[in-house]
Amino acid sequence: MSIATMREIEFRDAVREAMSEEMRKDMRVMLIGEEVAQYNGAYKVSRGMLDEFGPRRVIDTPISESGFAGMAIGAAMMGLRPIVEFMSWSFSLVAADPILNNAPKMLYMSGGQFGCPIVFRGNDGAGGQLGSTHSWSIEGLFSNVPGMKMVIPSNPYDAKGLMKTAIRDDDPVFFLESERLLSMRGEVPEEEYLIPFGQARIARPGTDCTIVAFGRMVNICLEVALELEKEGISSEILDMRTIRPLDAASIIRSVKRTGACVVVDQSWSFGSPGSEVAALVHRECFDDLDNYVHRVHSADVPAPYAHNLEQEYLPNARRIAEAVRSCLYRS
Amino acid sequence: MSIATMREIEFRDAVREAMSEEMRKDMRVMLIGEEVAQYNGAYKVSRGMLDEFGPRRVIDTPISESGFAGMAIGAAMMGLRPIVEFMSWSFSLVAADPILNNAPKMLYMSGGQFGCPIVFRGNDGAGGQLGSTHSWSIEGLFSNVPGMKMVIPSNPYDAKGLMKTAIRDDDPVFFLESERLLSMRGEVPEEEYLIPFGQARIARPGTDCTIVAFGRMVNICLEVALELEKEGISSEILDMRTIRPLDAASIIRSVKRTGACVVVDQSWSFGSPGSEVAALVHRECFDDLDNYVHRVHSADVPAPYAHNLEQEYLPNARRIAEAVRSCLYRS
Amino acid sequence: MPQSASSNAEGQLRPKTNRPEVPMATAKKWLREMMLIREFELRCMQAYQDKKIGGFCHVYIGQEAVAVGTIAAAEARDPIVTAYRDHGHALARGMSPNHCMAEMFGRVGGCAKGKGGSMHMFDRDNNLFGGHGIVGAQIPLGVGLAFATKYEDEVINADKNGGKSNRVTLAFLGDGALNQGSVHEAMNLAGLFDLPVIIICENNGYSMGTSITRGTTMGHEISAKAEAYGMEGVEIDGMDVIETYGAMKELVDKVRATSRPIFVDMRCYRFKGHSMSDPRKYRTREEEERYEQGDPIGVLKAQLELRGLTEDEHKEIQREVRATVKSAIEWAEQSPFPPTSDLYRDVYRERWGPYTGSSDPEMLGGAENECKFNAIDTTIDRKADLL
Amino acid sequence: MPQSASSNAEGQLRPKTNRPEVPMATAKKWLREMMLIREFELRCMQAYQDKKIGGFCHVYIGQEAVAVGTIAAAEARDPIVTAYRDHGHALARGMSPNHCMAEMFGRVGGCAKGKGGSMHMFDRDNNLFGGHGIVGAQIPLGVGLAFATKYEDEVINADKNGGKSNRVTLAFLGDGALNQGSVHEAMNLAGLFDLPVIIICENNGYSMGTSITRGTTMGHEISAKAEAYGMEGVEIDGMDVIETYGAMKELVDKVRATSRPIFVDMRCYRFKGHSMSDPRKYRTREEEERYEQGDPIGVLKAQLELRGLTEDEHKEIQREVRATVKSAIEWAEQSPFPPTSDLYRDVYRERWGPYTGSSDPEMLGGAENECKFNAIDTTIDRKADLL
Ligand SMILES: Cc1ncc(C[n+]2csc(CCOP(=O)(O)OP(=O)(O)O)c2C)c(N)n1
Ligand SMILES: Cc1ncc(C[n+]2csc(CCOP(=O)(O)OP(=O)(O)O)c2C)c(N)n1
Ligand SMILES: [Mg+2]
Ligand SMILES: [Mg+2]
Repeated sequence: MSIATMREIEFRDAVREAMSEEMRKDMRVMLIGEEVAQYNGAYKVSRGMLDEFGPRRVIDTPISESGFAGMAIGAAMMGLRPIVEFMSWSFSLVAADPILNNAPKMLYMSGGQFGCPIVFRGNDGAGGQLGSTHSWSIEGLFSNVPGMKMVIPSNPYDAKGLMKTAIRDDDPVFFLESERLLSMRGEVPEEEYLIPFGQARIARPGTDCTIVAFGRMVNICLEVALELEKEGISSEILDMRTIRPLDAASIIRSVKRTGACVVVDQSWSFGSPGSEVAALVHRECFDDLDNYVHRVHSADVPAPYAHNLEQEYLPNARRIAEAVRSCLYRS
Repeated sequence: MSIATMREIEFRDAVREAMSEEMRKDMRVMLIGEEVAQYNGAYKVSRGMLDEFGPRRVIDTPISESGFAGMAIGAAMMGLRPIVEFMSWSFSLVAADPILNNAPKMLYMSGGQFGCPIVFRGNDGAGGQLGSTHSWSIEGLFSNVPGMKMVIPSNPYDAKGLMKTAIRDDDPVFFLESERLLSMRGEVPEEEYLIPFGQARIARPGTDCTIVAFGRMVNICLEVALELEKEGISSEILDMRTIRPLDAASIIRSVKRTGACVVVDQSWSFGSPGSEVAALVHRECFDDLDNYVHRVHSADVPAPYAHNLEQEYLPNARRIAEAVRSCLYRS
Repeated sequence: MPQSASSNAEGQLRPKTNRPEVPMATAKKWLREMMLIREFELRCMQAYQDKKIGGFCHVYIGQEAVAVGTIAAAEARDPIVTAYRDHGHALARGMSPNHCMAEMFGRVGGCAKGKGGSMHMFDRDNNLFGGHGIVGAQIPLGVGLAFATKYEDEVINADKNGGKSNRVTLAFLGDGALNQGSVHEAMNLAGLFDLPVIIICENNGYSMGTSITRGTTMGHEISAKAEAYGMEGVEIDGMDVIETYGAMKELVDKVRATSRPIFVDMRCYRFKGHSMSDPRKYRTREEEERYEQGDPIGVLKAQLELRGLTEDEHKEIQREVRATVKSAIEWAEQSPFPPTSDLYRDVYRERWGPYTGSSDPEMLGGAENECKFNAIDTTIDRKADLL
Repeated sequence: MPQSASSNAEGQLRPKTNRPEVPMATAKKWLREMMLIREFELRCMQAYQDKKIGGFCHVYIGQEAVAVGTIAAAEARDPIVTAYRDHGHALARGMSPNHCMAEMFGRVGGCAKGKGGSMHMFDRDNNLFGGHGIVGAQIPLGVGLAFATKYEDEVINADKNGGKSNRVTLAFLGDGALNQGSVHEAMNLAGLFDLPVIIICENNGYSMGTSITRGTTMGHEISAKAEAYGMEGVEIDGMDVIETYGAMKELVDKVRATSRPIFVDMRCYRFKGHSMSDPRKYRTREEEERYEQGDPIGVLKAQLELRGLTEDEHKEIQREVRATVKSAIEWAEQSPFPPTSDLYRDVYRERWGPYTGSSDPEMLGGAENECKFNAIDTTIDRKADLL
């Protein structure tokens, strides 16, 4: 990538560019969801797309997540490549059956006859004081299910490259756009690029402790690493990019070097991507670890509304730093 | 419990006795679900209850899981104590929103004003060649969510005692009746008893390896332990009984003694109760373990229909035995 | 205004009920309530801009007659449940503006201790079973409230002679919520089980930026959907509180007597955006002005002026509600933030706390409701009175 | 029989369409298909008792005229999707009995390699998009198939003059499935988007042990539910294949021309239990006998006898279908069990295999469809022909 053609755009713009580029290239791709067309998207991710692609390819739906997700799955079986926007992943629970019971199993149940090339995308996670029902970190719940892929970008560059890969992927992809990240600005080249699934990115190299993080948490970890550096702690941050497939090899390689591992996962702890990473690291780095894998999650309670409680609820800089120090016996 | 009043009954009878006893005692308790009344239950768990309690307390519903689960939650807010039967937990995905977004959060969102004393129960897991959509081990998915409790009995005695506790509990309880277990016979006393949540049972004492298991898997582990004994391996089997709350103390106590741990969990591996237990044990027994925690799960694929594939899909005796041997460096 | 109210969905309102005679004092009380809600919402908008309120905030301006008229037609013991646009219902139901505002400010003095927020107004004492955030989800809950009141009458208190409470539940939803399947499942259940519930569709013509005709088939006659469940469907002008009250009173009485569910297509209009970030580009300024001419507060004021309400009296009400809301804001601001320990409270009723991955399932001290194991629990009332 | 077919829900069938003139050869073909399905299902029941078939098994006996008549009215390129009671649709759509039976036997020769089972009959070549196990879930899918065919015509092939395929989707469901919310959401979507789909409710009067009047409001006139979405609702006698075909042919032609969805209340009866374990205590033997007198196979046979079908011809058909099914069973039994490695296949289309907790995301060798990264993928057809 030549620096010359870099420019700064927002996360939401990056997602939109990916969708638009792929829609220009492939007539089978279309976007469907609540308020994606005339309203330009509740979070303005699809701004302008109706104008460019018209109402047959950028389609407003009623508030019927189960109905339109199922409809898009049927269309994908037929050969279309729909992008389905959930205004928020929190609203996808009413569509849990089609997205978990149909999409990821269609290929298998049909003995390989019907695939399901579809992208489900939307806002994910807490942080905007949206209260208990609107603050799901859906990766905690849905990553258990095989047959789908799960993407959780941490910055505009990755969002674009991963979204393009998601659209071209022949399997169902759950694309999680972290709450509070849509307005993040970052460099994105003009040239086309794709980012493969299952390959973590070293967001920051380091030697003392490996921090495994997903989505927005990566950015908070980067801030914490700066602070910790002042204390003489050198953290290596892995931005996992995809939860399924999980790039176990990169995690293991790093932990074998550092001998310490902290996982930062915004979902609830019990049976989460974070517990999976911890179990994996213990298994693969059993003789390399100087301490058990430390985990930072959202508190195991429904998301509170009050600002101060929500800040404490989420993995925050304080809790992450404490975990790293504790993991290195520095607390 | 005096042996004199023991008798052998089936798992389904045990569940029914618990429900009936509590319904006799407390008029607020009622049973609702598809085919629970006139048909006597798809799996005959509620046989005879319509006759005893009449159609106002044993209530047939249409095939509207989201509707009747939500209705029962509303009734629970009002003070009733409904028992909701899902014919299978596999059908609860269409009701994911009310059971995950309403029931476990009501107390919290309302600042403690409205609780939700409700039991959701039904058939769970694979084993009956029911194919991809009908074979959910729902604990893999739902145990991530705080605010509810999750029960998974392995035998008739526990099923009765735990169900009675579930009905008296003031929080939402997810009660999982393992597929292939309903016809299991076992001793159950005539006298009343309750089994507390969060207290594992040592299903078999042993010294070499701790096997942590849930529900039906406990019984398979017991068979495996007999085999392993012939090889000179003494396994201690913990029947967890409840997944939430998880009795971490019992697991840790046992592993600290044996120095080895295998988790057998019929759900998919990624972000499951099994990964949580593994992460927990590594954390709490970091210096006690001679090997990493070995895990046995269903294969990370949709459930297949073919008998031979399904047998291989599920945690089976062969895979469990291999895991124990490997954990003890005996393979 | 009834004409404009009906035109949003291009359908005609059915012939009106006879307007009830409402005593002047009552009507004035309603005028005050509507003005209180209006003032409250205006101040919320301001507080939201000032970042004192977080999250999503959906104001009720324009729909005041609906909450006030419907709730006046019910009794205090009749349960109510609604969606996220819920401040109006809370205030009309009698929640103190202090607690309501403090909830939005995320303070411990809020009705839900600051844990719920704008979308989740709960008030046990006033039989308000919440504001709910997931579109449509409150309708199965509302049907369940009705189920419980009926169960109480017919099972728990079956042998109490004449002891029936015959409560009627009001369950509110928006027109957009009609497109959620769970609402249909719930209507079928209400119809099958003869549940005493009135499902009130606050048909303001839009779900966010989607006009009802773009999102809902038969949008001009949504009662057809209820009729498909064998329910009576009634259209009511929700821009005229006397009209709303009169029509609703008849329906509440009817449901109390028959225990058959009814669906109301309540024609109204939301004057502001869907939430605080909505630029309302999906509708014309002309359309908004047409409805604003039928402002339910203006309509009632004009009606009462004919009956002798003076401008001074009106000003006095205005002054009083302003003071009330102003002091609610002050009260809310003085209410402390919830203590951090509150994060871990109200997750469970009894002794288990949240999962911490620690070696013990966490035990909470002082749980209200320690579960009794291993003994027959004699504390259970055979005939507990429900809420 | 039309009378008995209608009586299950106590409603009357609307006036009949004109019975079409069906050539004798065609009618005989249908008779054979219906007899084939009947024989197939009887043998399934036996094989199930013999534990050669596992899981749940829902036979189609009594409803043969529905699958045969409706599918005959459509073209081979018209997509079809149905529920778990799907053997009849698969056979009527042209799936070989060998593959259908082998699927139930859990053998690799099954239509889904033994991975799907009785409830999940898929046949790509015959445009059968599955049997689906979750009640109602196939209706949004079916609406999506219709969406895709329309999209193909109007977007992908928009500039192909006269290149419209105008395919019509048939989406089947049971009467009990009408109570699933997703079905209602899908009907609303079909209505809003003018999708070319016929939603065929095989109204056999029962969902498991629940008669339609116990589970469904307006059970005597379920078309009212479709009409609430602005859809035309039509009742058809599903016990008389000529009748079914005639009425359906009109509807298919209409939908092909108008692209407006239609709902069919297809009156029929299932002669056996819901699944193999159902003792049918919820209905009387008398009721069953009344319907058995209108057995769709007997009805057609009688009609054809009037047109000259001889007993010998009938016997010959019977002999042939018996032989066909017998050999299907033999074929299925000889088909091998799927190899264990198949467990891990068909999870993903491309290079990632299932998660094994190993140090590498597992790579499958020889994946058909290796994804191309870091380069503009020029293999994508701008105008791919859909299935
Ligand atoms: C299941 C679900 N989907 C989407 C949303 C986002 N959302 C919140 S309100 C709303 C519009 C609702 O419109 P309507 O029911 O007419 O109520 P109104 O806002 O007009 O009062 C939407 C789409 C949600 N909260 N829940
Ligand atoms: C969501 C869901 N709930 C429950 C079931 C269990 N179940 C399978 S078939 C059936 C009855 C369906 O009746 P109907 O739709 O009339 O179809 P029929 O069996 O008569 O063909 C039930 C309850 C299921 N498969 N899916
Ligand atoms: Mg609205
Ligand atoms: Mg049926």
